[in-house]
Amino acid sequence: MHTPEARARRIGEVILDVQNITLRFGGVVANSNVSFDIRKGEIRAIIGPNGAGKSSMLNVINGFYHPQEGTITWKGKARTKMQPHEAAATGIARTFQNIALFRGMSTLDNIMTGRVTKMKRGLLAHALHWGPALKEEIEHRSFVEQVIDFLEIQHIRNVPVGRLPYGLQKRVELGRALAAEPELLLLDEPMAGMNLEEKEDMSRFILDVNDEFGTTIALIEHDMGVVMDLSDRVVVLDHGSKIADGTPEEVQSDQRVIDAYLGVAHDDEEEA
Amino acid sequence: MLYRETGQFKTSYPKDQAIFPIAQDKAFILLVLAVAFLAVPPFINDYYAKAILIPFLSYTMAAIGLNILVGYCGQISLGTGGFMAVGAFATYKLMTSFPGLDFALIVILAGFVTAGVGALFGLPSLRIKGFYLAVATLAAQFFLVWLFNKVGWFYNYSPTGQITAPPATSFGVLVTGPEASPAAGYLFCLAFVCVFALVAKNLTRGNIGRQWMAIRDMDIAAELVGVQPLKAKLSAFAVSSFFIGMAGALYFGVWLGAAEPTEAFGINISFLVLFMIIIGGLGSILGSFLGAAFMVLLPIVLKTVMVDGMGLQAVTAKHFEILLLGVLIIFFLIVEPHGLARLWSTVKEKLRLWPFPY
Amino acid sequence: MNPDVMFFFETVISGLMAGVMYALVALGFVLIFKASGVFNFAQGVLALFAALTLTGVMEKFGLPAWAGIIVTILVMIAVAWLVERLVLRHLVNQEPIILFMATIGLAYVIEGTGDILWGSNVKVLDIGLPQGASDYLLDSFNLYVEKLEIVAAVTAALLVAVLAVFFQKTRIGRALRAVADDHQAALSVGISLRTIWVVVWSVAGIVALVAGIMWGTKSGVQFSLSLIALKALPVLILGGFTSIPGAIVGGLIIGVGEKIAEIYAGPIIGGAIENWFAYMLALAFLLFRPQGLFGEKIIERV
Amino acid sequence: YELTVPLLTYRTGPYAPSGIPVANAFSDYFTLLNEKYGGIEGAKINYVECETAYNTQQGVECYENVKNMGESGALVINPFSTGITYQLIPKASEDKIPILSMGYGRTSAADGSVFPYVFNLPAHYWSGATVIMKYIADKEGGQANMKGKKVALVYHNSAYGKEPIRTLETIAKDWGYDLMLLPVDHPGQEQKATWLQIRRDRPDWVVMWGWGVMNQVAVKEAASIRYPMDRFIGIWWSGSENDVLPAGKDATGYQAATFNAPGTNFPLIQEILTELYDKGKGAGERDGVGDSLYNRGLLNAVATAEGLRTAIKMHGTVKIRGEQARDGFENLVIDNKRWEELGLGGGFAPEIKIACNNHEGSGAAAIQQWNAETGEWTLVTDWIQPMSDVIQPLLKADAEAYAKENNITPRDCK
Amino acid sequence: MTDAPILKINNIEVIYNHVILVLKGVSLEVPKKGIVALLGANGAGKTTTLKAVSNLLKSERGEVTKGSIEFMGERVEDLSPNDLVKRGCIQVMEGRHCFEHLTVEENLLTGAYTRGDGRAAINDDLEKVYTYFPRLKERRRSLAGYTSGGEQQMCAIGRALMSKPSTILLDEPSMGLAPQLVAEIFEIVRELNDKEGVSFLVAEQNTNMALRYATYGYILENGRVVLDGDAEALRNNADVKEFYLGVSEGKKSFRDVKSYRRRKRWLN
Ligand SMILES: Nc1ncnc2c1ncn2[C@@H]1O[C@H](COP(=O)(O)OP(=O)(O)OP(=O)(O)O)[C@@H](O)[C@H]1O
Ligand SMILES: Nc1ncnc2c1ncn2[C@@H]1O[C@H](COP(=O)(O)OP(=O)(O)OP(=O)(O)O)[C@@H](O)[C@H]1O
Ligand SMILES: [Mg+2]
Ligand SMILES: [Mg+2]
Repeated sequence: MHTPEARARRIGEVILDVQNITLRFGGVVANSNVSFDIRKGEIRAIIGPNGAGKSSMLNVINGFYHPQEGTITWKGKARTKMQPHEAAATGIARTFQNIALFRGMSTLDNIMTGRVTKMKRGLLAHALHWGPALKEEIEHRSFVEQVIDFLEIQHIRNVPVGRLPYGLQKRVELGRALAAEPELLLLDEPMAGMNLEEKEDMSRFILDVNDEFGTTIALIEHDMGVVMDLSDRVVVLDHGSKIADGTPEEVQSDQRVIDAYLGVAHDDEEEA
Repeated sequence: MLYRETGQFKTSYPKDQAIFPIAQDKAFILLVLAVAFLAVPPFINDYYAKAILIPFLSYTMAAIGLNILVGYCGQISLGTGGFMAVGAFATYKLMTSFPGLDFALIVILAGFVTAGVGALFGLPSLRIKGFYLAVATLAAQFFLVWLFNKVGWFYNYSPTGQITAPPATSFGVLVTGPEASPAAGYLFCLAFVCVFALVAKNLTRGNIGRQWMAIRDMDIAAELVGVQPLKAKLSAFAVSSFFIGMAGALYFGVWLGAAEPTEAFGINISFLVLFMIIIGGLGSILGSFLGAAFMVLLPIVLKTVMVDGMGLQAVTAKHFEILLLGVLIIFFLIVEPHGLARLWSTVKEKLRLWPFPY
Repeated sequence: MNPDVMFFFETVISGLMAGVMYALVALGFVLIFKASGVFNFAQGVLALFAALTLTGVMEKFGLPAWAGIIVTILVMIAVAWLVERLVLRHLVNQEPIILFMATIGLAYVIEGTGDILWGSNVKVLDIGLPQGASDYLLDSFNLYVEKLEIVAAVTAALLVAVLAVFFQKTRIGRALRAVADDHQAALSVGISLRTIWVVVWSVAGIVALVAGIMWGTKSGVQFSLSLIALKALPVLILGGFTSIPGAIVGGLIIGVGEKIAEIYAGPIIGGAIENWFAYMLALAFLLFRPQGLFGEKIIERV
Repeated sequence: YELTVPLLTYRTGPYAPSGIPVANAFSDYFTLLNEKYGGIEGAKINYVECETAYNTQQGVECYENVKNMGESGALVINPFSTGITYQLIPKASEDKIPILSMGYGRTSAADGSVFPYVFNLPAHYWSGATVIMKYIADKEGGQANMKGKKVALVYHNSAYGKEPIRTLETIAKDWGYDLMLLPVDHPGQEQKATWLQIRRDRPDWVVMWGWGVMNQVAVKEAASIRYPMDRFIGIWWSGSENDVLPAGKDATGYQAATFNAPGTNFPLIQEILTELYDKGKGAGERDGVGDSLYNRGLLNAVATAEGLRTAIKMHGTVKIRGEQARDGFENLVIDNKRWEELGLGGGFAPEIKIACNNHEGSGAAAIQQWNAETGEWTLVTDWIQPMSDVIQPLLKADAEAYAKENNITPRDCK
Repeated sequence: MTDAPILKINNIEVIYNHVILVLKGVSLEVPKKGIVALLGANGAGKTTTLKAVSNLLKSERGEVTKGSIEFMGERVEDLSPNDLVKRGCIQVMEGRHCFEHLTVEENLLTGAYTRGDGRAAINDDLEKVYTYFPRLKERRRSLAGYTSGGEQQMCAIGRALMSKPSTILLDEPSMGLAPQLVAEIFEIVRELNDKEGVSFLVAEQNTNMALRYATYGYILENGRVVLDGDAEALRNNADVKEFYLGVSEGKKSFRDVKSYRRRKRWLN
């Protein structure tokens, strides 16, 4: 089922189109005139050296940063300056580079929060916690339980996430994003701080999400092995501007990319 | 071995989401309630009612309210005194304008009035955070007190601005005014606190509660996940003020019976209630109870021990009381920064593992 | 000169002066916050305690002012040491609100101790600071300015200068700010929280003494002295929790603002609006700059 | 059988400086009665202090705590705080315990028909206000000259501070002076704005209803703006040594109303000095004795004792409870002869005569003036009678309003 | 192991909040001038172990309840963290703890807080760090709070180097760094180790790298050392190959990962 053809068939039209984005912070240029698109159902990797502007790009996409120039077309509509929670409501979910979980809450509650855009009941209904409110709560709870099973984190369901080790926190964060049933899932270094085994698991989760729910995924990752294997297309940033864009193979062999980014590290993968 | 959830399997989500998933807890709470409602009233006298129980209950109500705001939504507020004043004066106006009106209803109405005011003063929280917000809420505190002290309409133009709670009944029983029996006042407050503690519990464990906590733990992430800060924060302010308003109503109507804004609703009340929730446990309804009990009982206990027990002079005792109060606050913070409630659950953890150390 | 203009002028001046007096108290808060991220509510009581101790030792042992001040400074350092030893040390890396709470507890302890040691009746504090209106200005310009407040202004200026230097990019100054940012990381690079805290609290104690002397001379030494903290808070948020100059500027703005409000708006909407007006004013500023005028940026990143 | 007499003190907190001397006087007088005179009519006095720190909530706790103390239970409550008094009025009336709020508390409580259990002898705030105005008019050479004059009221922005406003306004109407209201918020360390306004508008007289640190600051500020001290008059709670000492010599000339003479040259006070302080049994420091607040406390203690004595005489037994004590106070009479016997002759306080419809019993007050050189207060007038014609209607109105709000049917005092 | 170890952890047990038992008797040694790798899955207890050494546990309400920790032959459980730094043992904390409101450069300078040797020496090292991480030099003036994840990571590491330590506890140094930087980091480790004889205890997920540069390795599984040995030995251990290096049956694609759980041999 992972055969390129099969995937090619599944990958649809452009769902997100980013044109000439320039983002400045005072003197610092985080992104300069970056353009690329993301197709429905594909796994799109964004790579680049540290400080290249990858996370900033994600922040632009989900409305946390507002670029000085450039346009974003999301699901065919040119998007005006919008608040993050609005972006979330239109089906964009993400995980963060520096884990941004709600440390005081249990795993379950964290993931339940992911469904906030889907829950409608008002104050009074909740005050009684009975009838419609309870019903709603239960529906969403059962969906969340599926996510929990899927990510195999049942055992920490009720543990406050603050106490979890780094890797598990990452997983919970993914769960929170999945709970929102997003159309576009932004992952900022989901595998950082994981050992091989866990990276394999994580890869599996990402692929399954992509296959089973057809979720489009934008992935930032520094582990070339992962990027090369998972992604359909890769865009490479350096010092804020795009230096390459294409299939993993193309990018991998691009000299500028090798100089700017892969450097020595790439050989490891070879010899490993 | 007594305290174990083993063997208590949850067969459905509703069951798992019950307030007290563990049977022993449920039993324990039911016992407490039974005692509070049935065993206490016959023995209650003016002193217990007016000096311990009713203060405890009305402060608990306020503490729950503040806990929703500070403990669950992470917005520190020092305006509690002012909001209680709103509740109290709303009560007074309602009582005097519509005699006959059932006091229970009045309390709830007062709550709603305060909720409105609270939401209004909550607006800055959208921009201002942390201690900046905390200090800013003092604006509400001082302004409200000034207002009630200044505008005659609020105190029916009595020459001094003092307000006195006229006798009022609830379900035919006299609950305010000097003739009200201590038991009546006590039961009235108790009923209110229990019912609304439950409401608070429901709110905090549902969708809205999660939004609040998300804002508290990391507001940016919360917004990126889809929480609307405006809705979440203002609702927190409104709900919290609703509780605090009702607390003000009980505080003025049932407990003090008369009040002067500058005296009874000063900033020291704001701090007192804040202590309660911090000592009791931020983000814990149980904590609100424990904290209130702690802060109400401690001074009395200290006083009784020192004055009656050790025969100290009233004044020396007072000095030491202040000192010891501070010492104990610090002590408890050091032992368990997350408050008595957490202490309690740690003890339960240990019980669960008992007889093994870990 | 037109009397109205003259009077307005006078209002502004006395506003400025009052502001300086507030700033003296606010400085203490800023110091501790800037250097350890603790919102030290005990600052007001600390000022009271310092003033009490000063009067106390001067009465009891008949010390001259300068000697009394030195003794008091030593006492304040001792207090700082105790605070670190008994409180802060055990609360490393806790949320700010917990530390805030602890300082309130501390306020009780210090108040209680002060009462027990020195009793709670009014004490006149006179270390020879000039008092009353400056006759010169009053006679020659018909301008009313308190001598004491002129002294206060000068002292404040000196204090700020000294502290600013102290906090400049010196090794210790940087360490202080680091601690305020992240206790644990500070520990991990080998900054000794204990020394830092003792230092900072001592300095804050000395600042408190200055404030205590000024206010004590102005209105006698008694419990109410500790309540001036409430006057300092709006100054604090307006200037920014972390900025020493901010305390001064904030003080001046608040002082002038509340005086003008009280004198020109007060009579219309009914007096005694100073208190809440100060807070409203600060609030208004915050709506535009949530970190106060000079406060450190509130970093929002994901 | 012991007579339990509680006192709600505030020896701590922001107002402690005023609370301490009063409390000392109480305990001194009762110690003296017990040790030298075997108590009142042979019954020893069980004097109980309960610390409120001037705080309402604690006041309630104290009240509930003391009200059933000892065999007799509390015979009379001295709340010593306007706020707490308001608190206790309904409750105490219900528990049938008389409240003695001397020169503070709820003014309209003077109407015994609505407030049978509350006594505010010998003078309440409204009397105080009228007395001060009469004195001012007198200085101006008759109230005719008051027309167009400007009087400023600097008041503690609280129930207590607001008490005189209505009275002063009413008098202003028919005398034609204009009244300038200057509230000062608790605690009142910063009064620049207030005094700048006074400096600008130069009122002919400044009347002060101050409390605690506010008094001292006000006097100082007045001195600094060179406001003539002899045109600055405070109510009796703004007239203690504490209030003027910090201002040093500039305070000379400041005046305050009072219903008790200051100083120690009264037999009773001498007795206290010799019997207690010489024997080291005094409650406070020796030089505190004779201060104006000490003497007020003393007057309060004496009145308390006399009330109980009357009650005991009336009912022919020492085994009285609050209810009987109340009768005692309602029929309390202390004429000059009795003052003599009590060792307080020579104008220590005005004559007092309580009646069912008049729980104030006198209303007269004198003006005292401060002299910084000698460090003493001296009475500069004798007892000035209040303007009942002004007060009575206001008083009735307020009392009736209260009765109506709390559906009380006034008893008729024939 | 040539001479006496510089760091010796002896069978320690760590408990958080009085109830959560995390380390169940961990023992390990870091020889002088040694580079020791500490491997293990998430939650195995690597960070906890390091914090136990650097005494940062207390500030997380964790405590060492059993066993002993010796640094240069001296018991250090009761020292304060800064005493340890003074003695030359510094930790780079997991998850980039930079001082947000300080500029990158100020961050680096705080690292030199405990140093007595004058400005000149410090500035030299500053330059050295900048040569290691040119990116930091570019961003030296901006607040650390506003720098990218990787930049913060560099900042944290650089900060530790500034204290001229004799022993460095590295917690996941490679996290969030671009490939060539990961290599760079380990090159630095090796260089410091050779040139200045600095010893390292490295908790690392990138087993590949870690074992390539380390002399000795420990593998931690939920609170216990389950396997240890020379880097060589470990690299050739079948399990390590399979679970940590992923080279058992040649390089396989992440796409082809099987979904069923495999059991580790040392667990039975
Ligand atoms: N809010 C901000 N203010 C100022 N500068 C910023 C801000 N956000 C990002 N930057 C700067 O923009 C540049 C890009 O940052 P970004 O986080 O996108 O890098 P990145 O590609 O994610 O790097 P890494 O792989 O290390 O995460 C960095 O140099 C960073 O310092
Ligand atoms: N502050 C804490 N309170 C309670 N438990 C904690 C705390 N910190 C860590 N733990 C628990 O200790 C265990 C070990 O955590 P630790 O961070 O040491 O693992 P790790 O090996 O560093 O994992 P990772 O590789 O993800 O960093 C985890 O199960 C975690 O749940
Ligand atoms: Mg990034
Ligand atoms: Mg770790």
